[in-house]
Amino acid sequence: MFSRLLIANRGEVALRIVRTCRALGVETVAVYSDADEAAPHVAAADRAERLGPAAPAESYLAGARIIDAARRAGADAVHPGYGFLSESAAFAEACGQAGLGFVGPSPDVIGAAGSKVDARRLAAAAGVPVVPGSEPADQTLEGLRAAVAAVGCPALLKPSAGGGGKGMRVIREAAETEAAIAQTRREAVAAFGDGTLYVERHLQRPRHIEVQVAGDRRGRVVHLFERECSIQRRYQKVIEESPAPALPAALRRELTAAATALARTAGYDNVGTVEFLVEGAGDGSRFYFLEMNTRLQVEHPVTELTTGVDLVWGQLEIAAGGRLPWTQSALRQRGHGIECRVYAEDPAAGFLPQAGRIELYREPAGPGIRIDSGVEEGSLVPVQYDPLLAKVVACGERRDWALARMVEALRRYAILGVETNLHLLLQVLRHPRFVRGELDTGFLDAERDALLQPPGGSALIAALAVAAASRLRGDGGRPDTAAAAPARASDPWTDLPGWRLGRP
Amino acid sequence: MFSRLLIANRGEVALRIVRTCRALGVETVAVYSDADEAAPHVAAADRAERLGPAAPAESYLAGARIIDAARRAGADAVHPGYGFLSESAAFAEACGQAGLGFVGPSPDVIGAAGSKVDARRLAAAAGVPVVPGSEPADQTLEGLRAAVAAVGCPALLKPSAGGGGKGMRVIREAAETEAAIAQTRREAVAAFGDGTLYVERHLQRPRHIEVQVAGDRRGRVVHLFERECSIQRRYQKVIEESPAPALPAALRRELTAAATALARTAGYDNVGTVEFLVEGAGDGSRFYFLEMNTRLQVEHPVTELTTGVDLVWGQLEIAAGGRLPWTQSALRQRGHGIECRVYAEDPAAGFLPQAGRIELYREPAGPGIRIDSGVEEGSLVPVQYDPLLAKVVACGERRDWALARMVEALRRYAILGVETNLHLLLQVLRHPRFVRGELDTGFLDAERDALLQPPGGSALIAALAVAAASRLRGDGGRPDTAAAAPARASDPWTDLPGWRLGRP
Amino acid sequence: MTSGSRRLRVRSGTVSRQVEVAPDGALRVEGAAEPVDVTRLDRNTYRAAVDGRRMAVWTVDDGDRCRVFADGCSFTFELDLAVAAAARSARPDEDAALAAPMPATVVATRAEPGQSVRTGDVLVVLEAMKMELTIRAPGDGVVDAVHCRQGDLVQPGVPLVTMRPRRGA
Amino acid sequence: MTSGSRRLRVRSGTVSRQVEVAPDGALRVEGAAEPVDVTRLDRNTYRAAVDGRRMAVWTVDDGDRCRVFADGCSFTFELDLAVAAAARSARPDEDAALAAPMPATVVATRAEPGQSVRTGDVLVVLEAMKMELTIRAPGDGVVDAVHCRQGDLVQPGVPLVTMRPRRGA
Repeated sequence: MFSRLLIANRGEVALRIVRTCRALGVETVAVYSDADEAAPHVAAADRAERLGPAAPAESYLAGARIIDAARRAGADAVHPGYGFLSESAAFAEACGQAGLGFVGPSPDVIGAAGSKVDARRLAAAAGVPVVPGSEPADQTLEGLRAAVAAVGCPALLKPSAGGGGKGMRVIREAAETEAAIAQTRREAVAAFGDGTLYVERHLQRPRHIEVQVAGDRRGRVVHLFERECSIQRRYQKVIEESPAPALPAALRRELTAAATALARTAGYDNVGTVEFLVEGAGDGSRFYFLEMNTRLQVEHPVTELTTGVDLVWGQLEIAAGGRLPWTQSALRQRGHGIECRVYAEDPAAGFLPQAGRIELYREPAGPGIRIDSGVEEGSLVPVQYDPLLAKVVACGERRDWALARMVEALRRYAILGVETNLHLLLQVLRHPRFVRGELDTGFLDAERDALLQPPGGSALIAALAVAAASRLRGDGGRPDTAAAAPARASDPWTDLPGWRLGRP
Repeated sequence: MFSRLLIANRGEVALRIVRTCRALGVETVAVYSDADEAAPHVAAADRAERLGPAAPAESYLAGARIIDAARRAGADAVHPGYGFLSESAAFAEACGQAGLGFVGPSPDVIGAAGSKVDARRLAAAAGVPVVPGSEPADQTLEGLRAAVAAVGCPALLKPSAGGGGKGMRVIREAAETEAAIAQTRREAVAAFGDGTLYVERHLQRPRHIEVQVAGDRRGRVVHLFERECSIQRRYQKVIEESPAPALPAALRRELTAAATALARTAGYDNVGTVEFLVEGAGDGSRFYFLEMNTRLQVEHPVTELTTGVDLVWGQLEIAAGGRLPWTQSALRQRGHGIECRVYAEDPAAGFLPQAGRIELYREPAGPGIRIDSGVEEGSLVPVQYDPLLAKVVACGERRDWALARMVEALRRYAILGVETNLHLLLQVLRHPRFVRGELDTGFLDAERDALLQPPGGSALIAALAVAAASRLRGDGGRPDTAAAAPARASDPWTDLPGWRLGRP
Repeated sequence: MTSGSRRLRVRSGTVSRQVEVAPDGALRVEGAAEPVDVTRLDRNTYRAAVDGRRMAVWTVDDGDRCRVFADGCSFTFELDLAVAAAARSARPDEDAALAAPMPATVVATRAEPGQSVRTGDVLVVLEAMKMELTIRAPGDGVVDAVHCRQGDLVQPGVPLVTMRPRRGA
Repeated sequence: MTSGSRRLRVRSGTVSRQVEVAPDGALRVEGAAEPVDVTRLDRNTYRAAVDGRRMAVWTVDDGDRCRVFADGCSFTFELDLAVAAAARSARPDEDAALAAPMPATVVATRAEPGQSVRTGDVLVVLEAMKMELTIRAPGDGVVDAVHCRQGDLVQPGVPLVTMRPRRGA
């Protein structure tokens, strides 16, 4: 096992990794940008090294600085977390050249999975179906028209160099093709400097189901079952669960077999995820390989709660050259796990990320509730990074039971100071379609109006009453720091009409 | 299901029950004594009713007051928790007569399990071995001598009317019999007003292993595997785990079969525990029925984490007339669970209970950690009740992994204001015998000196440095309430020699 | 309204409700059937019972606003003792005179005689004790007169704006 | 010791260690090989690095005592600036004069001339600002003279007790 691990990340995932390291007796080194000097992940680690200014390019994306920090701190390995450099083959390579263990698969596996073309080739080699589509060698209007005709309409046109849904455009009818190509190419050139386009079949409100896999350097591969991640906004997951609701047993077997075959073909040698899109329902379902993520997934706790494993421990064991700590026959799904991502964002304003200071922060707790958070009371949520504040994970014997525990936890997850998506999450959890497990990736868009209803009822009544009580009693101060702040004298306006303190 | 449940208890167990009720949508009614008006369990419930003064006899043991409170609050059922009235057949009966559901087995089952003689009779009828012993009809010196000879030395002499280890005495050789009888009888008369003595075989450093069972009113019975509870002080459990370490599979089968047989024979109709003493190791092990607890056990979370069930949900389902929600074939132990009871007590002073105000309180969190607590920062720990502050429960894929998580959680469980047993717990968890799983009920006494070593090393160095830093910077105030307290002016002594503020 | 009661107008986005606090502490929220029972548990935590069912509510002041979290929902409220002027009088449709609560400098006037205004509209902006203060319309109505100009130093109690409620509003 | 450093004696039960705080904030704990690096994270939370390894440490004042939690262990410390008197002088064996820090009333004297005392022994008990204050021996030594009696009102800076260190102690 490693003796001192540098965690090249921030926020909840850095803290998550620290926790496993503590239990393993592995020392941890945090890194931080100037925006994160006082962040919880820095306080939690055994050592900490500054990287640079807040901008990701100068801190968490600055591979050379991270490797320097590892050298300074005497670390013998680097865990990239997710996002940032976690899927950079070049960074994994650089770690190896610097004599540092890299907690992830080998650079060539990362490289292959990261390339759309190579990944599709791997899938095909493993006999895993891919969404019909191609990057036509002939990128003229004619060539692209032929490609659209080959997959049929609706078709999806996307920049080959892109990712994360950026610049994608749906062609509903053949007649739209020409205009769509022109527009998509313009955007592709603007965004990625490369106008090459990719054409694929556009699936109708598919489900996003992914399979957790793990392999070691001895060629052993297991899967740790599936996760349903169909509740998405702007191609980003919001709620994930395992097992996937109403997934036919035969389809689960096919999905997990496909994922293991792909991992085996790729020589996959750490923990990773194979993502699929599933179209149709019941026996008529078909699935297609979407992509392979060569890192710890944000939603990994859902798998940890239902299978009972510690995936970060597995990552470290394998990266340190150890054996895959799990055998397929001993792995079982038990109960139901669900994760809600709590973002600092304003759902009503198109999920606009929010930054600011968390003035009040109270985490709920209870049987079956796990919270992986990266903030605390007083934390500043910086504008530079992903606005994920925390993940609430609930498990229970049955799905309805896990949902009930989740609802109760979110109802008591008091966060004030920045807008969050807590109310939206609760609206989804209580939506009849969601409760019935009728999920697809279009859910959030389709139900948008119902989900964005402003809160009312007894919550509003209680909040109004407490606001009035607190103001009249003049005691609703800021927590903790209140002692340091000069106390406001008696509020002169409370006995006078027409008055409000503050900016107009 | 019930619609409004009164929880006739306090502290962590009351909060534990509230949490399941919230997820089930069952309204909760807290009860409280004057010592608990501001206690967390009162704040957490949907409604709250005062019982009376702090003394248990006037509050949590005052059955009639509790039933009155249930009537006032419109509750339709009562959950007794553990301790207090949880094993009072009379209270269960009174609830029934008041038209209230009682969350526990029927009064006759409670009555039978609560009587030593009836319980042994039940065990015998179920074919479960009991510790050889008897209450001789002939209570003269001759009669008792014969009883001692029948079980052999060492024998245990105990007041028939007693409980909890009070007045028990070991007879190591036959020659000690006469003196022991005289002394034990004197104490029995003094303590219980009844000099009747009971003689049984004295087991040599046995293990305490218990089996969780559950039955419904339709006669179905399952077990939920065992818990090892051998780490005890003054006959009270301190650390419990599941599975029991190094328990031969055959013995586990025998224990669980015995427990289910006993539950079936007793017509057991809720969640309960059958306790055994296990003597010897490996294939030479023998087990004896100890007692049957007709309530939720303090250590129930260990079973919840390893089997994935919610035992309080099961209790409510069954008490409301529903079916036992588990089938034996679907129940499986997975991973390892361990619980540490955090007490307000001074282990070095014979585990003397501590009372006072919790000045600072920070709960650790992380994957595989569950904390069931009954206090918060600012809580007063009253002298009138059990000094259990919280239970830390850790689970992991393997025992060593669960232990490591537990150690890391306890190291960061900051409680200041009252003495706790946290350091003792850590010493046990790190003790080589404990780590190897070599447990018996004499462990804590036998290893006392090693376990009570005062803390030193880097913890002491860090604490000394922080004490000095905090004092010199003059900023180590009380949390939260600091704003309300008058700020102390600049400390005059910090610049002067030979000075200390305070009482000599 | 009960004699001796205080009224607050609590606003958030499109929501604007009146909360009346009786001298005995009972809180009546406009639109709620029963008074709300509020107990303070610690600095920032309250317990509110709505129709007999209790819930934990957290709140924190954020400058002139009040942030509240209840039952999974967070709210940012602005509070005015807006309707108290009317309330003080037995005739709720009487003209309202709006005055400064302490010596202050007029930063800007935002109303003109005859102008129709809605509840919460800013009429005058003042500065005092390094804080910016706003005088807002206590209800829908029409401005009668503005008695101050930018730069004036105004004394407490002296009307700065008078307005009358909109008839039949 | 470094010039300008401050020293504290920190005691808990049988433990008594000296902590020296250099002007640059470096903390040297008696018995520790390296200085301890202490950073304050919030009101009650510190981070201490001992031999390069960091840990969270929590502390809270409890009257005259200081409670500290570190690494699963809780401590209750009493702190004295005991050895500072000797430290101020370039001659550490010079006689020490012990004075009140503010106007105070003598509640009791606990020392007599010629008496041998040990570090931390109470010499005089005072009361000021409704607090009880104690003057303790800054080191092992012999009491030279006691300059006050019970009931005296004493002024700051005026020696109450003079004592000399034990030779060769």
